[in-house]
Amino acid sequence: MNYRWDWSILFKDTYMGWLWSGLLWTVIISLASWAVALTVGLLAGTARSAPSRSARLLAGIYIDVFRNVPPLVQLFLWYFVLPEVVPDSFGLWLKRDLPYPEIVTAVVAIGLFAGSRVAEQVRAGIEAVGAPLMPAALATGLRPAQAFRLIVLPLGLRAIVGPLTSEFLITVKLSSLSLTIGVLELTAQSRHVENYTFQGFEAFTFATIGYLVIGLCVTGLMRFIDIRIGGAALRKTPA
Amino acid sequence: MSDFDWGIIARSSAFLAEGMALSALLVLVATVGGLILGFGLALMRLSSHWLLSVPASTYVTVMRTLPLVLVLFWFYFLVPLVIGRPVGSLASALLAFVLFEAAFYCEIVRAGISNVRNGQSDAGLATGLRRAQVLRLIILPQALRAMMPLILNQIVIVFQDTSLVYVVSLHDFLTAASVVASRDGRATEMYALVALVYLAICLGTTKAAEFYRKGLPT
Amino acid sequence: SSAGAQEVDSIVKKLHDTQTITMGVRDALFPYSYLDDQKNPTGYSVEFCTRIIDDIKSELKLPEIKIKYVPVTIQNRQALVANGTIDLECEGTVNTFGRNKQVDFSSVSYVSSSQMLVLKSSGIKSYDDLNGKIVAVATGGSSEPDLKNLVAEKKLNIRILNVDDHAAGLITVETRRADAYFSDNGAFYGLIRQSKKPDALEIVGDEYGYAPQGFMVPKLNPTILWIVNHSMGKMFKSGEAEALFNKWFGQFGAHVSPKLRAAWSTQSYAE
Amino acid sequence: MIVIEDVHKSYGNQHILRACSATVSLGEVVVVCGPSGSGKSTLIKCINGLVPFERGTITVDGVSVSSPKTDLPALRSRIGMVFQSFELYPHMTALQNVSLAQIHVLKRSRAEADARSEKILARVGLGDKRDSRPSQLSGGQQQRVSIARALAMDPQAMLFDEPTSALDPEMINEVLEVMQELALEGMTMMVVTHEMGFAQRVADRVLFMDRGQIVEDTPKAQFFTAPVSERARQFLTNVLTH
Amino acid sequence: MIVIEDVHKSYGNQHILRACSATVSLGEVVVVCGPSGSGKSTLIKCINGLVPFERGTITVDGVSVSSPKTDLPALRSRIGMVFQSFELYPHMTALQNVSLAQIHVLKRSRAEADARSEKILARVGLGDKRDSRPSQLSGGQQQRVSIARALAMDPQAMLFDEPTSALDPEMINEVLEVMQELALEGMTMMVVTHEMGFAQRVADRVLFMDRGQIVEDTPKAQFFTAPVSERARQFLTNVLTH
Ligand SMILES: Nc1ncnc2c1ncn2[C@@H]1O[C@H](COP(=O)(O)OP(=O)(O)OP(=O)(O)O)[C@@H](O)[C@H]1O
Ligand SMILES: Nc1ncnc2c1ncn2[C@@H]1O[C@H](COP(=O)(O)OP(=O)(O)OP(=O)(O)O)[C@@H](O)[C@H]1O
Ligand SMILES: [Mg+2]
Ligand SMILES: [Mg+2]
Repeated sequence: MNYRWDWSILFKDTYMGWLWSGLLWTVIISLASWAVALTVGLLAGTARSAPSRSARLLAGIYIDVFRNVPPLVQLFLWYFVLPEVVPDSFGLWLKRDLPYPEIVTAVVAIGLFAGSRVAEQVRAGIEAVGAPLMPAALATGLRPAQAFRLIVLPLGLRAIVGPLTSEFLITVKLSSLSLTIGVLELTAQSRHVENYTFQGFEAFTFATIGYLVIGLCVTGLMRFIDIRIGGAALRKTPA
Repeated sequence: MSDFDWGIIARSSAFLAEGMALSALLVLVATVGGLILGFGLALMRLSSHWLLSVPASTYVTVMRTLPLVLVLFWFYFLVPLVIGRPVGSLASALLAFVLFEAAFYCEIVRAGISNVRNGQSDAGLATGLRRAQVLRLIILPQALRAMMPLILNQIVIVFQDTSLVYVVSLHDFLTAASVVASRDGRATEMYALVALVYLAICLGTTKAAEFYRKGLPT
Repeated sequence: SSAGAQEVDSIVKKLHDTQTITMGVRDALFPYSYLDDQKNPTGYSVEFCTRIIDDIKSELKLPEIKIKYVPVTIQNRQALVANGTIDLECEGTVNTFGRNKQVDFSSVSYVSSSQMLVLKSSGIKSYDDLNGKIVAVATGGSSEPDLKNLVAEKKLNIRILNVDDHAAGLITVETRRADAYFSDNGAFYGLIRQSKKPDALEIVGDEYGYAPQGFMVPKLNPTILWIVNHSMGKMFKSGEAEALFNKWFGQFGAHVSPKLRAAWSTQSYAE
Repeated sequence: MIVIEDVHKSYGNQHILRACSATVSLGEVVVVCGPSGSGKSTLIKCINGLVPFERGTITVDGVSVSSPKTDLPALRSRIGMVFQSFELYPHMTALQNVSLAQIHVLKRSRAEADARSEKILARVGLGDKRDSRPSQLSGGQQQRVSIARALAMDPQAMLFDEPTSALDPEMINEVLEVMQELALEGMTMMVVTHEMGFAQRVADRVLFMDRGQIVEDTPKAQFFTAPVSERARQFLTNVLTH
Repeated sequence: MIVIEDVHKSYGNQHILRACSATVSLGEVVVVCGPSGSGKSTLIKCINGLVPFERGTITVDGVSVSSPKTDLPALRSRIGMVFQSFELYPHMTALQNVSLAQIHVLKRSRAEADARSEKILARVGLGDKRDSRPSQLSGGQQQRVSIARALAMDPQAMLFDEPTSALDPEMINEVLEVMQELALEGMTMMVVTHEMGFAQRVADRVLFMDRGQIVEDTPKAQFFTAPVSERARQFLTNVLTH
């Protein structure tokens, strides 16, 4: 292998600046998409077990559609197609006047995709762990809405902190898709540096470590939450 | 937006079909290769010897934390350097897919195997079967059934992931459509088509997985 | 392979052994290096290199050299040159300090400068018209630092939109997501040809920046590098280079720019 | 107190309950037994409306369970129910389990509810476990918390669905003792169980179910000495001999 | 036949078995009982090496279980084992369940194995169920298939780990009857169970375990009338009274 190592490029102001700003954008996009995903996923997942037929149907359609179209295609739809099919003035607003149009588009697209997956987890948690206690809760005289709010939902959510960790990690990884619409996040910046310096090893190593550290932080944070609310115990001992 | 021109789909269908063929090839190779490698990794992870289990679990953790796009870049850049030959984007993408998906299939196989009750292996051993026999005759057939829906779901994810080979200039289905979209300025029609095709295939597979899961004895 | 790449003049040795040279080409970098309708590599850089290879043949006194074309992309081109897979990479890669650490560059084949691609209807004629506008620029290209310098120099107030490649740059301008695509002008010719409404587009602004391009050769091949530069020098002097230029860029009304002419003059030989 | 009249229930085209009729009067203890799958759980869940049924009526204290005008939650709060697998809320302490419905259904203040819960936990012998989670309790203890949860609502009747069959043999007694005390204090009870010892000690009447029908509704003494149906006789032999 | 001497076993720093010693002679039926978690299952699994132990020795027919030179699979094939939760292979029919180890361990031909399996299935009263899957069988039937699976290997001894405690009360008898027959035919048996009726009928001796120790190893008659330890007395009261 004929390759000249030069780790110093990672410490040159320009390239270091690029890589760190990429890391920062990755974190920002990940957190923002995760916030969207959690909100939407919680609503849709809950709606899946709602008494209203139309709410269940609507949530079901959302989950089926958003889970089954590749996130990259969704990103393209939001970015390239949406502005062209809405009225011209609104399309131009989307393309030009929306603050940070690429970032917002990426957050919406990734958030809604991840949200559909979170919704599935929420539904599964409610069905597997929360719902079996419904009869017991009803039998004490709680109204269905109360039983859901006080028992079924809290239990269902506690049980899925573990699976949600995976979804959080997936969301972080999805943030790299935004490079295809020109967001200079971590992967894009590492490629950027490679392009300028031909020092691909060093640049990709930086990105790899960046993702690993983010991943470890996410896993650690979620595990901390899981322990605090006793989620693991819920999954092991059948309630 | 100008008027829709759905004829564009018919005119570019041969080109799109080539893209779909590449996507299918990627899915096939990634799934078969990923399953084989993943199976080995899973056995390593389940081993009680740390020399086997620690490397396997490290590998899985790293692969699961990295975005596929980055892994694709890594291999695209690394493979020619290491083997000193141009391998083309396809070979490096195939390699990246197999190695990447192996981490996920490893977790599926592991879940499938640990899902089989401990008592089953006790029961097999107690009748005098050897460990390998227990694995082959009792654990695996049951694990495979439990794994089927998970494997189907993973195939959906792999299929969705194939759209990423765009970044190493391979023409998968989505990229083929992108090319037509920008060549003829027909982004709306092409991306709508792509979304529908993916939706139909993935939703069909997802529903099949759900159906299969419901039919499983618990 | 790996070990072979470490020795000096490995390409010469290989040429003597196999009479084959590998040329790195691009599939769609019109008009530098692309595949024609019959899928044969052609273009300004490819023809340039073909003549260089003729000179290699006579310098090394080989009866014949077969050319093996290897398609490369932006991402793998340097790895393939660095590890010796490709002996001569023929498209026009901008020669930078950093890149010189990994590979060697030939004399200047082309000097690109940055300009703007805009819709005629936008009314943009010069950089001063850019204030308050959105300007697209390709990530990783040589225009990106140019744009930063330009903004600092002219104290422009613009929003920069990063795009992944030239095609995306064209789309952003056509869909009015950006008002101008700031890029190396060599790429504009291909883009305009590709556009559905070429008449609506226009190249404006003064040529900005200096991005000398050359052909890449693996390190530790002084003999080949010397022959390549020698051959190019002869072509610069004889006018052959200019004829090639006119053949490929003349159709767009382009002429050898003063910067390119200066580079060529410096790198050619006296009688 | 509880009047069941001609109740029919199907799942799909499977007829699970057929023409079931029975009454439980105030202060009576009725034991329900029968082979697995005969519909015992289904019947008992019909009584507080957890399982809707197609035909017939069930009234509790004169209030019809199936009438759309009935306030089901209110009715349920007056009937305690204990399940085979305890069904405690695993994310709450024993005390919180017992207090929850008092606070949200009876609108007691937290302090009031907790005071009452402590009293009832002490009564079932778990005064020292108020802050334990269900996962830290043995099966017998969990089931006693679950009885306390029902009792805390001051129910007028209690339904039990195989309260001891998920328990280790040694723990069965501690639960049966609590139930026996309740019975002796005059609580109206309907108990699905295979503990024939318990039935012999405290039941007033025994209902025997087979394939969705109540085939036997006899006073205790007669059930154990001279059951009417062949199926009940066979069942008794099987359950009593081992 | 089975000699257990000073066996110790820990999981982590939890001492699960402490200094356990006992023998089961040829043709003897030994019942093991004791509170939940006292180590009964662990002890019985040590005997055929399913659970490795740290100290002490266990020999079966003179062969040490823990010696690294022992061919464990061969030894296990000579000891039948029946589990609380049946552990039938759900992807095979009853016949295939019974034939599998005969084919792969005893190297019988499929035809030979199947013939033998049919005979044994008939013997446990399931001649007509050879092609049923476990999921199509009741609990009692599944447990009888599982006994047949062990018997098909012509074992010299049989180990049972609570074979009836996962069964509906009505089905307990059909399993106990099969076991009783085995005992009467002179099979060497070690049975963990809480079915004291069964113990009274067929046991020669009773082992009582508490917190990892064998606190009582007495002939049946004495165990039921005058157990040595206080804990065993309390256990008996609890298990026998309800
Ligand atoms: N939700 C349901 N959907 C379909 N069938 C059901 C449902 N619940 C119960 N059944 C069926 O109804 C029948 C009676 O069930 P039930 O639980 O009332 O019996 P049981 O007498 O309580 O039996 P066990 O002693 O096993 O608890 C069974 O055949 C069961 O399979
Ligand atoms: N694999 C294991 N890892 C850690 N601890 C274990 C394991 N298996 C059993 N134990 C512990 O060993 C102790 C004895 O378990 P064992 O199953 O032998 O008891 P038992 O007498 O059979 O109880 P039961 O009547 O509930 O079946 C228990 O405290 C149990 O928690
Ligand atoms: Mg029941
Ligand atoms: Mg046990």
